[in-house]
Amino acid sequence: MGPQHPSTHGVLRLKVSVDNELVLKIEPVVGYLHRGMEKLWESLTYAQVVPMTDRLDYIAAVSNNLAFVLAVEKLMGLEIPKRAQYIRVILAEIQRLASHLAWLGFMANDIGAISVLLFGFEDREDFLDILEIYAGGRLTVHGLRIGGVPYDLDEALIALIRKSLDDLPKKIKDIETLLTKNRIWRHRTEGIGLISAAEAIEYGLTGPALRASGVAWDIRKDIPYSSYQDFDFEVPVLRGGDVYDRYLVRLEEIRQSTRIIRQALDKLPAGEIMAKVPRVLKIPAGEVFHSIEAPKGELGFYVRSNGTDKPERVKMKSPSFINLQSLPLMCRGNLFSDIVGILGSLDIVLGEIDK
Amino acid sequence: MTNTGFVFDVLIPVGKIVAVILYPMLMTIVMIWLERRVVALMQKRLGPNRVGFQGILQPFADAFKLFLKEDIMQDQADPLLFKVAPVLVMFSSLLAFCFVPLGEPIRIGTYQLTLWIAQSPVGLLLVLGLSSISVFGVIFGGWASNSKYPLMGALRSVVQILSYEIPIGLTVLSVVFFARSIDLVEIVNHQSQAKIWFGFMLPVSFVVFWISAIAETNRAPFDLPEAESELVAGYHTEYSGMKFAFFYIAEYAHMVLVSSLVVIMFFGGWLAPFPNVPAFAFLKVIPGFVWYLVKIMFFLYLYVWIRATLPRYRFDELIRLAWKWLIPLALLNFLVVALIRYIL
Amino acid sequence: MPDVEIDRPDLEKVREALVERFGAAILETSYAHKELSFRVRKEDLLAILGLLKTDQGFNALNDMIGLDHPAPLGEGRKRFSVLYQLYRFPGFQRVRVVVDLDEGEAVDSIVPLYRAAEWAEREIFDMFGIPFAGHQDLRRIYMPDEFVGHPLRKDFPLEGNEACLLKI
Amino acid sequence: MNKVSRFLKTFFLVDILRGLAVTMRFYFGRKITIQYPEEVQPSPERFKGILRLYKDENGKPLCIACKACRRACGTNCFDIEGVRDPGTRTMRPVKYDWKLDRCTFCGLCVEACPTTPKSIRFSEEFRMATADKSRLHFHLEDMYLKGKDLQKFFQGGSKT
Repeated sequence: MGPQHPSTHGVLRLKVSVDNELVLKIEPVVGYLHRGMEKLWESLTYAQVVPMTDRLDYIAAVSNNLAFVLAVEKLMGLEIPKRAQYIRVILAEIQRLASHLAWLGFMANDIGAISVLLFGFEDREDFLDILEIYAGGRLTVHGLRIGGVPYDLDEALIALIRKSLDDLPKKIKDIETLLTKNRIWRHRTEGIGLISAAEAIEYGLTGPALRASGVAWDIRKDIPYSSYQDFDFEVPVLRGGDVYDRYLVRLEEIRQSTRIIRQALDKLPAGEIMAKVPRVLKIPAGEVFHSIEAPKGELGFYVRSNGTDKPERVKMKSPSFINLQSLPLMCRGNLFSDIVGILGSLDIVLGEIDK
Repeated sequence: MTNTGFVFDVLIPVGKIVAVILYPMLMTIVMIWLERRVVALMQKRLGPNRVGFQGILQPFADAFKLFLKEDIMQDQADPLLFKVAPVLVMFSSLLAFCFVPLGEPIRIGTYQLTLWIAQSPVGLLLVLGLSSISVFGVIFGGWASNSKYPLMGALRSVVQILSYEIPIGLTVLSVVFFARSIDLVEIVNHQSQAKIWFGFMLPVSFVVFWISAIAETNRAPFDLPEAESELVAGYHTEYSGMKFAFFYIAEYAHMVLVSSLVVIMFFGGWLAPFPNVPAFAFLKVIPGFVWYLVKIMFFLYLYVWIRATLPRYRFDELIRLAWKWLIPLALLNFLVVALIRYIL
Repeated sequence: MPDVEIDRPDLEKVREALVERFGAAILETSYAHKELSFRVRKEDLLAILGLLKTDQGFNALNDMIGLDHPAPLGEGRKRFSVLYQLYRFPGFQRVRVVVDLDEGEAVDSIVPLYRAAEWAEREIFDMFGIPFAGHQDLRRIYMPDEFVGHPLRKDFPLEGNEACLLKI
Repeated sequence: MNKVSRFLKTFFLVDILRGLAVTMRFYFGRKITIQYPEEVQPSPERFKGILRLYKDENGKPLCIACKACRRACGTNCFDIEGVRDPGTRTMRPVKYDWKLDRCTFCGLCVEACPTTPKSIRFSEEFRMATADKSRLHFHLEDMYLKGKDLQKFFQGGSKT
C-alpha cells in the first residue's frame, strides 16, 4: 500500500503481506517526506525555528510551536506572563479541536462514511477561522513566540470562540448519530487493532491511543505546563484498546477541550502577553527536554544550546513516529480492510514522522 | 398499407433497440448528476453547478473528459481480457434492458406499441442471469490488470455476488409465488389485479431484495470491490479513458436495472398507486411510464442517500450478513409465503 | 564524581540506587532544569537500563537522541553521544542516560528492553552512522538505502552532498 | 427486556434509519459552500497574503533598507540593497528582491520591521498562481503592486 494511496494520510508506504484478506505481516516504510528539518534547525536562530515547527504536524501547528517554545523557555529559565500562558492554552486546545475533528473526518472516510469527512472538516473550519483571525494563518499558524504570544485576544475574537464552542456539541451529536451507534461503524471498529496496556507502554505509545488502552497518562494533568493545573478537566480513559475506544476517547477529548477553553476564557487574567526577551536570543549552554500533550500524543523537544543564537541540536520526539511503530502489532490477525481503520485510529501525520 | 407495414415491422423495432441503448445511457447521465448533487447537498455542499443550469451538463463534461483521456494499458496486462472486460460488463447490463418493460403498452389506432423489446415468459430469470454475467467482466478486468488492488477487488466481487445471488433468488421466488409467473409484464399485471403492490404484501422480501440488490450492484455500504480507501478503485483501478467510462456507465446502468426490477416486482411497475381502487382512479391521468420513472428515481435516490450516510462494511461482515442474516431470513420468509399461498 | 544537588526526593532515590549498584560505571551525574541525567560507561548500558526498568520502574522509553559534538567536550569525552530518555509511569518521572561513542563504535541495542527503540535506533543509525549491536533490522529509515553519508553529522554539508541528487 | 429491545432495534435498522434522518436533515439544511470567484470570503485583518512594501501618504517609500527583515527571515527570501538619499539622511532601497517561492509566510520579517507604520506588511492578496516561475521572484517595483496589477504581473504581462 502506498506511497500513493487514497487513505495513507500522506506519503506512507506499507508493505503488506496478505493471505487472501488476512494480514500476515505489515511493515511501514517511512521517509518519503523527510525534509531534514533537524539539520536545518541547526542553522537557524531560535526564533526562526518556531515557524519551521509548524510544518511538522501540519494538522496541529500550534502544538508544535508550544512544545518547542516551552523547551527553549525552560532552557532560558524564562517566566511567562500568566495571560500569555492562558492564551497559549486556548490556542493549543483550539488546535486540538481542529486536529481531532480533522482526524474524525479522515477516519470516517477510511471506513467509508464519506459524508462525515465533510462534516468533520466543516466543524474544523470554525476553529481554523479562529486561528486565522488570531495569527493570519490557518494551518501553518506560527501562533506563538519565544517569550509569549504575539497578539492579544480581543473581545470580538473571544465572542467568536464562545460561539464556535456553543455550536460544537450539536455538530458532534450529529456525527455521533451517524457513527457511534451505527452498526456498521461498530462492526468495523470494535475489537479491531487491539493493543493491551502493557504492550502500549512497551511500544512507547502515547496520546489518545494509550488512553484507549487503559493507561491514564496525560501530560497536561500529570506534569502540567503552561498553567494547565489551573483548569478542571478530565482525562478520558477506556480499557478496550481497540479502534472504537480510540474514537470514543478522542470524542470525549473534544468535549474536555471545550471545557478547558471555556474556563480559560472565563479566568483570562489581565497583564502582559510577552515576557522580556532580547532581540537577539542567546541562550545559555545546556540541554533540556520538554514535552507536551499534543493532539496526537506526547510531543517533545530536546534542545541543546551552546551559548550562541543558534541551537546546537534540536531533536523532536514525534508522537506519530512512535505510534506508527506499533501498527504491525495492532494489525496482527486483522483483515486487509482493517489496516486503513487502524492506521486512521492512530492519527498519524507524516510531516511529523519524517521531520 | 405497405408503408405502415414497414414502419411497424422495421422502424419501430429498430427504434426500440436504439431506445434500449439510449435509455440506460440517459439514466446514467441523470444519475451521475443526481448522485453528485444529492451527496453534495447532504454534505452541506452545493456540488457541481457550473456546467449548464445547476450543473446538469456536468455528466457530459465528465464524459467528454474521459473521451479525451489517454487510454492506458499496462505492459503486463493481458491485452485480450483487459479489452473484453469493460465491453462484457457494459453488454450484459444493456442486454438485460431488452427484457425490462418501460411502461404499459401504448395503443396507436389498431397497433399496440409495447414498451419493451421482448416479452419473455422467463423474463425475470433472463434479467437476473444477464445482469450476473457482468461479474465475469469484473473478474476479467481485475485479473487482466495484473495488479494487486484490481485482483483483490475482483476476488471480493465474485464472493459478494455469489453470496447475494441466493437471497435475491429466494425473495424473487416469493414474488413469483403470488404472481404465478416469471414474466415481468405478467407480474405487473398481476399486481394490478391484486389491488396491492407486492412490496406492501411482502415487506420482508422487499427489504431483503433491496439490501441484496445494493450488494449486487457494488454500491455503498457494500462497495467493497471498489472500496477507495482500501483498494484505490478496486477492479477498475488500472482502467482509464473510455474503458473506464464503460465500467462507470455499466455500474449505473446496473443500478437502474435493479431499481426497475424492484419497481416491477414490488411496487407495481407503471401502475399508479392503488391500482383498481375506484377512489384513486384519478391518479391514472398521469401516464404509466411517468409513474414508473418516478418510482425508479426514488430508488436511485435511495441508493445515493444510503451511500451518503453509511460507512462501508468489512469483507467478512458482508459475507456474514449474507449467510447468517439475509439467507435465513429469506428462507424463512419463503416458507411463510409458501404456507400462506398454500392456504389461500 | 561531583556530587549533584537534587531537589526532588524521588529522583534522588533513583540516583542513589544507581550509584550504589554500579558505582564506577556512572561517569557523571547532572541535574539541570529539573532533569536528571547520567553519563554511563558504554559496556554497562544494558545493565543500567535493565535496573532502571525492572527495579526503578522506568517502564517506557520516551525517546532516543543522537548527538554529534562539534568540538571535543573535554577529557575522556568522545565524538558522539546517544541519549536515552526514560519514563516511569505511574509516577511520571523522567531520567536521561547518556553514552559516549567514537566514530564507528557500536553500542548495544536496547530493543530487548524497550521495543520502542527499534525505529529510534534505526533513525540514529541513519542520521549519525552509529551502529547498534544486536539490532535485528538495522537499515536506514529516512534516507534511501543507497544514500552515502549521515545527514545529521556536523561535517555533513547543509546543502547536501552529491548523494542527495536524485538519480533518475 | 433490554435484550429484546436491542434485538428489535437491530432488526428494524433503527440506527441506520436515524443516520438516514440526519443526512436528510442536512439535505434540506443550510449549505456552507462559498462560490469562489463570485463570492470571496473576507480576509481577516491579520491574514498573511503576499508581502507588500508600502509607501507613505506622499508616495515616499517607507522602507529604510535596514535589512532587519532579511536578518529575521529564516528562509533567505530577501536580497536588499539601499542607498543614502543625498537630500535627507534616510536610506531608501534600490534593490529589494523577494522570493515568493521560498517564503513560508511566517511573518518574522513584518515583526522585525522597525519603521512606523511598518513598511513591509502582509497584503490580503492570496491569488498567487502563475505559469512562469520567474514571476515568483519579486523586485523592488513589483513589491508595490496590488490587485489587478499584481495579477497582471503573475500572468506574465507587462512587468511594470
